[in-house]
Amino acid sequence: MARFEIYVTYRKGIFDPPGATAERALQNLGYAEVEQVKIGKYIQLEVADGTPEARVREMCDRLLANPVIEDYRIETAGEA
Amino acid sequence: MARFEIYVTYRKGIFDPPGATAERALQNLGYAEVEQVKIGKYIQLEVADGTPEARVREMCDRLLANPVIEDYRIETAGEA
Amino acid sequence: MTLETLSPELAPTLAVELGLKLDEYEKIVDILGRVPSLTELYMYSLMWSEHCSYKHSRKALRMFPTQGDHVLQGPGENAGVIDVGDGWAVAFKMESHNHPSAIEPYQGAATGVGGIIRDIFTMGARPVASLDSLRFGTLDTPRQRYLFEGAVAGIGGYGNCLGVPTVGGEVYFEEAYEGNCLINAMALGLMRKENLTRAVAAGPGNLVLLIGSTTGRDGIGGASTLASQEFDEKAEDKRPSVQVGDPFEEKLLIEACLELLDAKLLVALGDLGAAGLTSSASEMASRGGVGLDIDVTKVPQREDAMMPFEIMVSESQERMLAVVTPENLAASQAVCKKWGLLSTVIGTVTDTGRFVVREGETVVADMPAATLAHDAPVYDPAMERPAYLAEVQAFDPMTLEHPHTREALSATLLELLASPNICSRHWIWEQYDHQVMLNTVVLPGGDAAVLRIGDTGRGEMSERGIAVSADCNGRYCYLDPYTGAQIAFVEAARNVACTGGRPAAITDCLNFGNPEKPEVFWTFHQSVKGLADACTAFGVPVVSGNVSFYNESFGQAIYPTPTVGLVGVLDYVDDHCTMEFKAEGDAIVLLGRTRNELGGSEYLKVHHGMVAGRPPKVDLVDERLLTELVVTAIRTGIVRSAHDCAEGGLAVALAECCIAGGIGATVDAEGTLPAVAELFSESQGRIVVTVAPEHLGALKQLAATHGTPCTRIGTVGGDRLRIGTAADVSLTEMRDAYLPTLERLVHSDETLQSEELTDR
Amino acid sequence: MRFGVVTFPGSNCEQDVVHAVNHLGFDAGHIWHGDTDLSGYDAIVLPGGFSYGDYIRCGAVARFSPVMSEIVRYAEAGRPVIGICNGFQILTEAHMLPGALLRNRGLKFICKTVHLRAEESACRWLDVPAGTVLRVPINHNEGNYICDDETLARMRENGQIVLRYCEPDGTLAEGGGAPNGALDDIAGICNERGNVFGLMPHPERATDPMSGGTDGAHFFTAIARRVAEVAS
Ligand SMILES: Nc1ncnc2c1ncn2[C@@H]1O[C@H](COP(=O)(O)OP(=O)(O)O)[C@@H](O)[C@H]1O
Ligand SMILES: [Mg+2]
Repeated sequence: MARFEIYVTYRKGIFDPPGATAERALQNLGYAEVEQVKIGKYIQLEVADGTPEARVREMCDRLLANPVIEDYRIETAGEA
Repeated sequence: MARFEIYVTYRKGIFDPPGATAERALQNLGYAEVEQVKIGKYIQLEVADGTPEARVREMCDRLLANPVIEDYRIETAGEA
Repeated sequence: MTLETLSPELAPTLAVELGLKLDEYEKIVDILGRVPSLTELYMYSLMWSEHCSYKHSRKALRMFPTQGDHVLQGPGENAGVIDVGDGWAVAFKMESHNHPSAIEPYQGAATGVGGIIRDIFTMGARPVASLDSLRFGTLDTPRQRYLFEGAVAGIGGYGNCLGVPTVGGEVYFEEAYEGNCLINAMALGLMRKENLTRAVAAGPGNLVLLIGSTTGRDGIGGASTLASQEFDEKAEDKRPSVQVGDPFEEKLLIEACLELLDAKLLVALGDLGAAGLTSSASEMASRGGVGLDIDVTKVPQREDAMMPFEIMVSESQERMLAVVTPENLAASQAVCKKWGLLSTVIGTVTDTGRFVVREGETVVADMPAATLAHDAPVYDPAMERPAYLAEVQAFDPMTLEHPHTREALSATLLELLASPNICSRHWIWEQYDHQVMLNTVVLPGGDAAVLRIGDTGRGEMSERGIAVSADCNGRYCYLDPYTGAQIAFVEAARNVACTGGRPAAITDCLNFGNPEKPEVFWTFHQSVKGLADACTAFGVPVVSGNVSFYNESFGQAIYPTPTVGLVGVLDYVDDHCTMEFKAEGDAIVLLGRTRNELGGSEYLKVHHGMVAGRPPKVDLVDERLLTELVVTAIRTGIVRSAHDCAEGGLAVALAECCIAGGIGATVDAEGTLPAVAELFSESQGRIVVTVAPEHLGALKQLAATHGTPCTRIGTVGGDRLRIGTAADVSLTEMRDAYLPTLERLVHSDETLQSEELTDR
Repeated sequence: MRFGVVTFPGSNCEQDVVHAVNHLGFDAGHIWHGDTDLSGYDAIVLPGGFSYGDYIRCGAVARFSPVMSEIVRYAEAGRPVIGICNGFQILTEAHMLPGALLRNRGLKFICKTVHLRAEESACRWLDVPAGTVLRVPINHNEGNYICDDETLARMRENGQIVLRYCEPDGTLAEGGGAPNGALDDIAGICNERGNVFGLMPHPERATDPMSGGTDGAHFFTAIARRVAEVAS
């Protein structure tokens, strides 16, 4: 079994409502040091051994991320 | 400015409906090699220089993660 | 192969750890004729917990009237069912999810909705509405705001996804709920009478089919253990038992189960709630007088190495249990597959009357099925009138200094309109889909929600409607549990009557502290008696309900809170009435009489910071006549608006009618009582109605035949509310006080839920 | 005139649309997401709800349903396709309409009746004069419309912006009046050709005076009228 980790973030310029709200909330809670919060998705994918990254990329392009608003990055987390 | 990255995942034993749905959807799309999908949060935090990790941990406990059902891991992403 | 039992030395200790008392353990040994196995002990401990067995409340509940011509199913099934005419029946029930919500408000409230909805479609009814009854501490701490915001988000998050409208509810903020919030969820379902289904297993040789989600360790000993123990700092340790709801799976379950029932493919259907498979299976078996043989290895599991007892008591959500004949298995599984649901045969119905659990070949439990559901001990807890009552009841509000100038009284009125217990709740219901299914005729914000009866999807609409309201003022119950419980009932009845609904039946959710404390049990007993007497006087039966004990934190019980969910019927839904003032020149009439009753009032709390005195008196005969009068007046079309007087008294009721209608009113204060009592007394048995001037005579005549006092007190018009010389406020002032309170309080900081940050 | 209303797993407004359309005197039928036969339908409606629980992203899974490829073909033939709420989200995920719908700015689900202004647009399924104000309920958690500047400019030029959230008198609120934070107060858009129309508000909830008013009727009657025109 192989593992991939996928990080999905909003594209630059796209307003991130949960991130913006969390940012304000933290500041209101007294964390004045907070400058920016962005909230994306952290996807852990377990696939059959030998699955090439290109295949995972395809899953991202088709389903796991929306290219209109999101970027993503794939990392190999090795065999499990 | 310092950057932290936070990975929030469901605690072991907690059911992850979005992950389960993504898993089935990918399999239905023909990705038979998919064995498991888990979907968590990927939080990018920008804070003032010198903010200690303990402080970030506190933010996670209070707001960014829900300790009742979620675990999290913090990584220092260095100065930006 | 013989069953592996526990060691006789160890078993009693484990039993106690699982919450059983030693004599209860002895009783199990008696029933089995031997020491139980681990699995058996777990199963008994959950089924005999307070939550599942009602062992402390069962006797008292016998006081409730449960019969009536229109009752199709009384207490004892997953939900009560009444006949509402033209072949339609309504199933409804209310249930608590207090303890899980205190640990995790979003998921606790969400899974509370999920559970009550399953109770409804189990009966063969399509869920058509839900309501929520909520209690928190005052909103001045982040913790309370977090709980409140989280519970509302969770209720919406679950119900909205299902496409079941949340049409009403209630919420109070009181110090007494600070350490133990209350989340009660009520659901209603609609069906054709002939589709009523019961969870009764039958037919040896038939198959037991588990439908829906996989089984995990989540919620092992969840609801049932949580709800049967006091709630204190140890709560933190119980965290992992919280479950995450999956409303999407539940939506699929609703559709699949209704399709299965419609096609008459099932022998029986039950939901898995507290105590999971154990409870669902043993109740089905004991109702049918049959046995069951279940193999836990067949249960689809989402975690490794689960023990048989874990599988049997897991409270994983969104699962249903069905009994099917072998001939109908394939067709049933095809329906499940169509909806994307797992369905697995996990056992068979037997004629032995025994509940046998195996792990493959190994028998891990073997007991008389009916003993789990029915042989739990029944207690007669000691009772004692609480000492505090004499003191609080002796207080006379008239010994206080009251505002008496027009300025001061007007300011007090605005202060009351802005009180969190009175102000507009739109911040809540705007987070709930309250319109889906297109049957919500009176939206949240009125006295009761009104729904059309019919199946919009199939175009089978009737002319009928139902009205529903959930009510309970815990403060009154604290000051006098007997009277307080009756007020919960009569207020719900008035609310329903104000929309044109004739009270038909109730469900209840009785929230109390530790019943093993004589003072707490006394308040419970008094409340049940009060409620039972009210139901009897109205000829309105109790068809379902729920008891939630151990609502305490640090030894302090909540206010006794017997919430009433009342359903009324409108023969012609077109005739429904709403509360807002409609037209300039209409006569404003007060039905009923104001007395000097400021005990337990919102005025006393808001203005003087006190919860004391005696609650308002209740005259059940007058109340019943009043509701009959209003229903008749609405049906004959002479009444243009109706709104009952509740918290805040006449002045607040009038203000609410003005705000809702966007129009003012000029009213004469009657003048015999002190001004503060005229305005803010919370006397029961009062409804404010408006009529066109030409109908005033007809209304007076009708009132006379009911023996109800009927006084014209003013006229609709203008953009101010003037009440004699006592108060004078503008519409804008009233709106500014009434509308923004909740949002302002919640957003005084960001009380975000981690769930809300999730964009999965 | 026969509307075809698609049911995805998790849809929850399909019955409502059928009921509303019937109430207005038109015929309607249900289309299962696994079906591929659209013959006999004069217009396709993707209804509201939470297809696949709205997990991953709203509409992300539903757009792969077998029925969707047929709907793409149906739309390419210039025939009417309307996405309401979740249906709108599915249409953007399927790239049949530009942009995307994000979480509401306040992170709260919103259910209430709002005012909408009909814009001068290429949309063929709304035949009220531009500037008309309609009262229609909204009911969503992800109605915060977004697209890049270039797309917005192009949509303006092509008349693809159909409905905008407005004040009761039809004016736009200063600094944005969309309850969900939508870009440019956008509540509904269409494709360049004007035959694929997505909107967040629920017109089916406003077709009966007893439950929600009648302003939503325009949407369905306009389609019926245009379809009849084409047929004759
Ligand atoms: N938690 C809630 N959820 C949904 N609706 C609510 C809730 N609380 C109150 N409401 C609605 O607000 C209106 C006023 O509630 P309430 O003040 O309890 O009325 P009343 O005093 O007439 O019982 C009712 O329509 C009620 O259904
Ligand atoms: Mg009322």
